Amino acid sequence: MNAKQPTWKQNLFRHEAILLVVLIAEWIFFDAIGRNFGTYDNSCDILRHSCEIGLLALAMTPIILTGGIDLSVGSLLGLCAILFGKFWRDAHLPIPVAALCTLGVGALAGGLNAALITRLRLPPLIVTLGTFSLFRGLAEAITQGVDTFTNFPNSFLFLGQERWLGIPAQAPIFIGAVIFFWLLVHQTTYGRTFRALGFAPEGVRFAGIPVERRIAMTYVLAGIISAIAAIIYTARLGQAKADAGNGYELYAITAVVLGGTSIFGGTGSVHGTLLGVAAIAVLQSGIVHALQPSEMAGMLTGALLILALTSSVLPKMISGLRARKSALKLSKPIA
Amino acid sequence: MKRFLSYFCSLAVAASMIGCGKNSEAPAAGGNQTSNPAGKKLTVALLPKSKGNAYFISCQKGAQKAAGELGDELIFDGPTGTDPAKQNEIVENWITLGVDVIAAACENKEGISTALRKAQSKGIKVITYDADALPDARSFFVNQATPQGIGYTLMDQAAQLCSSNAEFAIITASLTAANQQEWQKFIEEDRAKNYPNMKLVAVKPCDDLKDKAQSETTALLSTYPNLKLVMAICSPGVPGAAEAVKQAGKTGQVKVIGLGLPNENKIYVHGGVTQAVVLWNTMDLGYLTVQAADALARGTLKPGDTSFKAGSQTYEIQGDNIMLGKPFVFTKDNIDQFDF
Amino acid sequence: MSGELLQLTSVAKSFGAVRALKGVSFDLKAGEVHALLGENGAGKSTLIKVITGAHQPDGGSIQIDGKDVGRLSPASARKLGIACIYQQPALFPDLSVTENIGLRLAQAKAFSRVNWSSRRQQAQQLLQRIGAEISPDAEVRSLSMPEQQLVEIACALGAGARIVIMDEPTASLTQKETHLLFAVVRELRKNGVGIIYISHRLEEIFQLADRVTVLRDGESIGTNRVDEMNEASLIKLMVGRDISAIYPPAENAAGEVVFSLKNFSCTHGGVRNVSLEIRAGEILGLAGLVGAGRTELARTIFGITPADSGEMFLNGEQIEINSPQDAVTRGIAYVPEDRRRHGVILEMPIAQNMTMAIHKRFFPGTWLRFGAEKQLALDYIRDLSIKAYGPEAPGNALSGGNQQKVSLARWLATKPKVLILDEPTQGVDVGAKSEIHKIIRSLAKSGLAVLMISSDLPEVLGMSDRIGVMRAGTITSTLPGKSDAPTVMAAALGQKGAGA
Amino acid sequence: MKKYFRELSVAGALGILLIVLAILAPSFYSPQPLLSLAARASVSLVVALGMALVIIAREIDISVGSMFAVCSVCAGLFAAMHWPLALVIVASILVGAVFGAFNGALVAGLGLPSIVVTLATMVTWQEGLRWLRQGEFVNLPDGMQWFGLSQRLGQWTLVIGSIALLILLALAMKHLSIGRFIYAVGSDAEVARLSGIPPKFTTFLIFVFMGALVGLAAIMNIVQSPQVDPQSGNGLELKVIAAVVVGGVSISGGRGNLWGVFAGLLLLACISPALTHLHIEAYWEKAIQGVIILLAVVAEGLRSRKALDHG
Repeated sequence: MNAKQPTWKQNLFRHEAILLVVLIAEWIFFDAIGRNFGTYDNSCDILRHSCEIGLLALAMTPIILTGGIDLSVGSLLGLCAILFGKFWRDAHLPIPVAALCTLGVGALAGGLNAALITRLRLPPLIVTLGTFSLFRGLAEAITQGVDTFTNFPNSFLFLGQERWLGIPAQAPIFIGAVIFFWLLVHQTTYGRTFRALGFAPEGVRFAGIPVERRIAMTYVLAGIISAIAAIIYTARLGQAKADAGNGYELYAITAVVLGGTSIFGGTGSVHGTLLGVAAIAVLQSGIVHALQPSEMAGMLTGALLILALTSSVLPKMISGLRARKSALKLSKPIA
Repeated sequence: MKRFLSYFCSLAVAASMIGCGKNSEAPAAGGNQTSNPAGKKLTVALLPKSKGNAYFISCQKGAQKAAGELGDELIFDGPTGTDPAKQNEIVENWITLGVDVIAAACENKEGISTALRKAQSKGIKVITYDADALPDARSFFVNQATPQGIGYTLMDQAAQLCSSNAEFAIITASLTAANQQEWQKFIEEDRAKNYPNMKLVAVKPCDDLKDKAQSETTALLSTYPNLKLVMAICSPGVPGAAEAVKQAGKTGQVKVIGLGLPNENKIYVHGGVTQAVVLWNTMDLGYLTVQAADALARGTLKPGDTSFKAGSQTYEIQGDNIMLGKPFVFTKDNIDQFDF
Repeated sequence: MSGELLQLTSVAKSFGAVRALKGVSFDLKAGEVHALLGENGAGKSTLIKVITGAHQPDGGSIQIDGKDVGRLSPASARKLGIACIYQQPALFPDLSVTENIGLRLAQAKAFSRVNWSSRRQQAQQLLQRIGAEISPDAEVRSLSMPEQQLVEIACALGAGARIVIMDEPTASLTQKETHLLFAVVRELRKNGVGIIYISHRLEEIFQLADRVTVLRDGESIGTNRVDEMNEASLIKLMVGRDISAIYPPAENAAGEVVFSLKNFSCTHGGVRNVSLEIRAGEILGLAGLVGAGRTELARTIFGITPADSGEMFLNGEQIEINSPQDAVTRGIAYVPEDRRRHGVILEMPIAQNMTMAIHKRFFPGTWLRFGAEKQLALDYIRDLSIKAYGPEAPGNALSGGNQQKVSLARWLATKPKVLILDEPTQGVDVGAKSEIHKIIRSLAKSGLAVLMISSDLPEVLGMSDRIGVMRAGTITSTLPGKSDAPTVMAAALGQKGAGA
Repeated sequence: MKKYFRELSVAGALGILLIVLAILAPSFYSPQPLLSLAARASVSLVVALGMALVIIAREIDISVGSMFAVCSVCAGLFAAMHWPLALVIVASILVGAVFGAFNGALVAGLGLPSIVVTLATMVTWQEGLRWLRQGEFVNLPDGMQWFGLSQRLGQWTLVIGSIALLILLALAMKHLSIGRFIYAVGSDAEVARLSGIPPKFTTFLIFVFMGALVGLAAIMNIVQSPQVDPQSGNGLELKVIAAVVVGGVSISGGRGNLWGVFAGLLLLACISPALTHLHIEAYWEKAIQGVIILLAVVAEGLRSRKALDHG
């Protein structure tokens, strides 16, 4: 029987393989034409620059796997950043405590999304569109736009700017998150439930799995991760301001979808997302090193996204046709 | 099978991100070149606050001119989005790229400074223009006009144009833009000191969009019927505000002044809607910046110098500020002499 | 009225590995009611979809008025005057009745004007004609299932179709509505319309049809004049053997009561004080028409629509179930009716489907154990003789019967005490069907209490130790397993005294 | 009443806001500024109408902002080349339609998810434009502003024009079968197919139309000033999507009507000037907007949930 290979997995495989090739190709290309691109220093910078968006993309992956979406992560990053600043400067909390409080805020904000989506059964797109404005708005209202938090102690800035054991200091956190999400999505029943939800939410309910709780979990997680990203971001810039993380939600979604996660949910993977993040980050850095205007990066990202999508559709079309033909031939053994 | 694949992918990504590539030569490169004697072709990186902004495009024109004369390579690039972290990323990329000098117009004083300090520690010379960073993050600041100079000039202009107890409003780029906040500070200072009876009734952001500036101004005009003057301190804001005043049929009654480019405002200045546009010669700014950057990298410009000769002109240096000169006021009479 | 209105010759259609139609030939004359008969999964629905252009046949030809029509699209089929009343109403939930009817009747011309008043009148008339009291302005999502059925029928009527296909139109209608419908059908016939009538209710076929074609296993077993047939011979044709033969023998191992309900209700679920008992090793068949509240009862027991009054006992101990989670932990399993939406997650490997309901127990600390999972899957594939190329196979690569077995396996894996089966053999081919029956029986033997809902009367009769008959949300009567079809059907239709 | 609950509640909210303004800030009602406000709002109204159709058909288009900028600049350049006004208008609409068709082809043709497709095109057009134009203003010839009419007349033309479009579309949605197709496709594409409605074609058509409307809106915008700001259109997508959703169009397709969208748009368009008139600091604007969006959907959510519980 030539239906031997399950096609959905086939596509997944194909997609990530393609993306990996693209990534390596990018690397080689920019290394060739770009000045000092392939250096260790630059690699570290790429890693450092992709940490925040990388984190958000990781958190976005389970959400999109369940067929949801979260537009509010960027704004939430901004809100958390300035609240972190407030906790530290105005409430005179020590950095670690301030950080913890910030995580709390992130969790609460994520909880708000989750509650509206699961309790009231509202479409995630709309809910998070609303909180997208709300969180950013609160950030601006609290700081009145002007208030900027800065002069953080060096011990804290280290987290965002220095190297630790030869790698950017924030990298361990990012890598930790990667491992966490990879295990969560690919090695635990939660991840499996997320997929199932993306395919058939009703089916999951009928299997006796607490659907609402699982969905809520993904949004709360996203909230917490946004908070972590906010702290790293603050450390990297050495300042917290209401405009932090503007537009990050779109970068994150782009990375996730580029990574082969279906926007309808179900199929997708964390390593795919990782590849997506890397592909974009490398592109952005590479463009600068190739002395090309950074608009190029945006345009190429868009093009890449469309290509990735089409490449994931065409094989399905083909295999669909093939299945139709084969069905006629091989019906004997079945009946 | 699938799991194996995923391990593989994750590894590959990690590898490619950490970069199994060659060892770093970037800082070395930067270091060597700066110590080189004059005559060597330098790479000057010019960082605007944002891409697609006419103001910086005209700076770039001047910069190009200078780079051409000096035979330097000019890189002009900046953030395309609204993400304030982008400037840092570009600077850090330039560091590894191994440029010789970075000339930055800073969106976020503190934010960018961290990146600029890093550049200096890698032996890259740093100067700032248009908007300064923290003093320890750069050698010189090409000062087209101090925030104080700008603030005071705007306020004085305003005061000249209307009675001593007039109401006026401000249109800013965004609530979060650092330099705008600083200018406002000095505007307020000057007002309090010299024109205590004038009243600032509102500050509205226009997100650097002409259309929004227009609708905000429209609202302001009807809210404050005896508003006498609108002061737009971001370049898209001025024509926006002017258009609103014109449409409200209050041309002349409500004065418009602001910081903007001559070309964008000519019609309104001639139409008598906009009375004065305050700005400096942005081309000269770009020119001087690159000249100074080059000289700094070649060691011909040293801390402590009191003057600096760029092309045919000589500029005064106050402390570590290279002065472009007083802010320039464009009016009906002189605006046509400029094209940028 | 001369010659064939519709002529199908050796039409074939396959879905993936499943061969739904293996070269069926069929013809329909103008002004006749041609009944199409066959067990679930015999290929009736597929045949219809081919005629209406919803499916493209893989082989064979379709002729209308002797002219070959080639590839039919839904649009061209409608132009040719083919109308169909599907089993599940194909309506737009967000739109009003008028609109639904209008959209169905109007030609798909993008920029033509919509005349609402006339559409509304038309809708009104059609609804009156079939005697349905439905407001033309009602939003369809607010209608009950039977009401939606009626709207469908109205559509078909209005289309002025020459070929009307009715796929179990009476399945969810009340008697009154059914009689009205029959009147409509007869009227259509009088006007020279050809009607393809599909029903499981043999009595209807004898009341209505002129000819009957029996499908079995995707093949046409033969076409006969109805007056030459009787129920027994028809059934024989349908199943190919005598009923009694195909069902595993039921030996009543009357254990003690495992599961029982007392005045069990769920008002907005449509279940009214149901009381029942199931003993260990017993299969309680649940008969009744679609919409009688059997599935609703099952869902209420399983906690999807929690009960609002009444008591539930498991092994004598009173229990309360507010969510499927509760049910699972209590050891109540529910193999749902809608296999494709609720039973199996089609895109996921069958192994993952089988462990879906035992995550807590099977994966301690939520860590997936792929090896163990694969083993479990292989065991069930062997035990239930599931035809699939391996635990990796996604659900949609399996035939209906095997999907059903996977769904069954998921719930057997939970080691339940009570097993609720909702239409366990709907859309399952005959082979797999009897296998499933054997499995169910052996499960009962092993001491499970089984509650089996089925619209397939022979199945209920053949499998059950006792038969509960539901009507209007409650169990109206409980009959012994050996009852005969008319008795049960009479009870289901609420005809007092009939048969019994 | 029950059927139009959502539309009415939005209209009610708008009414309340207007009354509050009438009491606390009557200056809001001075005719000229109000007309200008209306003229500006009419631009986003045109886009919002298109977006409403897209969302009713269960799709979404977040590339409108970028398309808007591209159309504005193109139109500006054409005008600067002294093309006759009519031609400029047609050209701009065509440009929009072409970009729309590109989205449509990818969504309907290849069956790609519209949100991702338009996300990609949004980024691409935006960056492309900035790259080519470097954010330079385009100066328009004199004949261009207000279509060469007087300002007052011009503004009325815009307002009346957009309202006329609203009425026309509303009628078309009700009385043209294509309008019903859109609802049908959004309600259930498969059933639509079965009843002989071409879902792909309909979807494609909608995206093209969306683009065309964006082109029209771009014209309506640039005639309001003598220069074209290539940044104009930034954030337009979120603005109109918000308006459409607040206006009661269901994001899952099939439900909602254009009058609700009209109310929703007016509501959101009034917030910022209202804040000015009520002397509320500008930095509250975003937060208030967010709250309004959430309130709108929560109201809907609670209602549908009640309906759901009643079986």
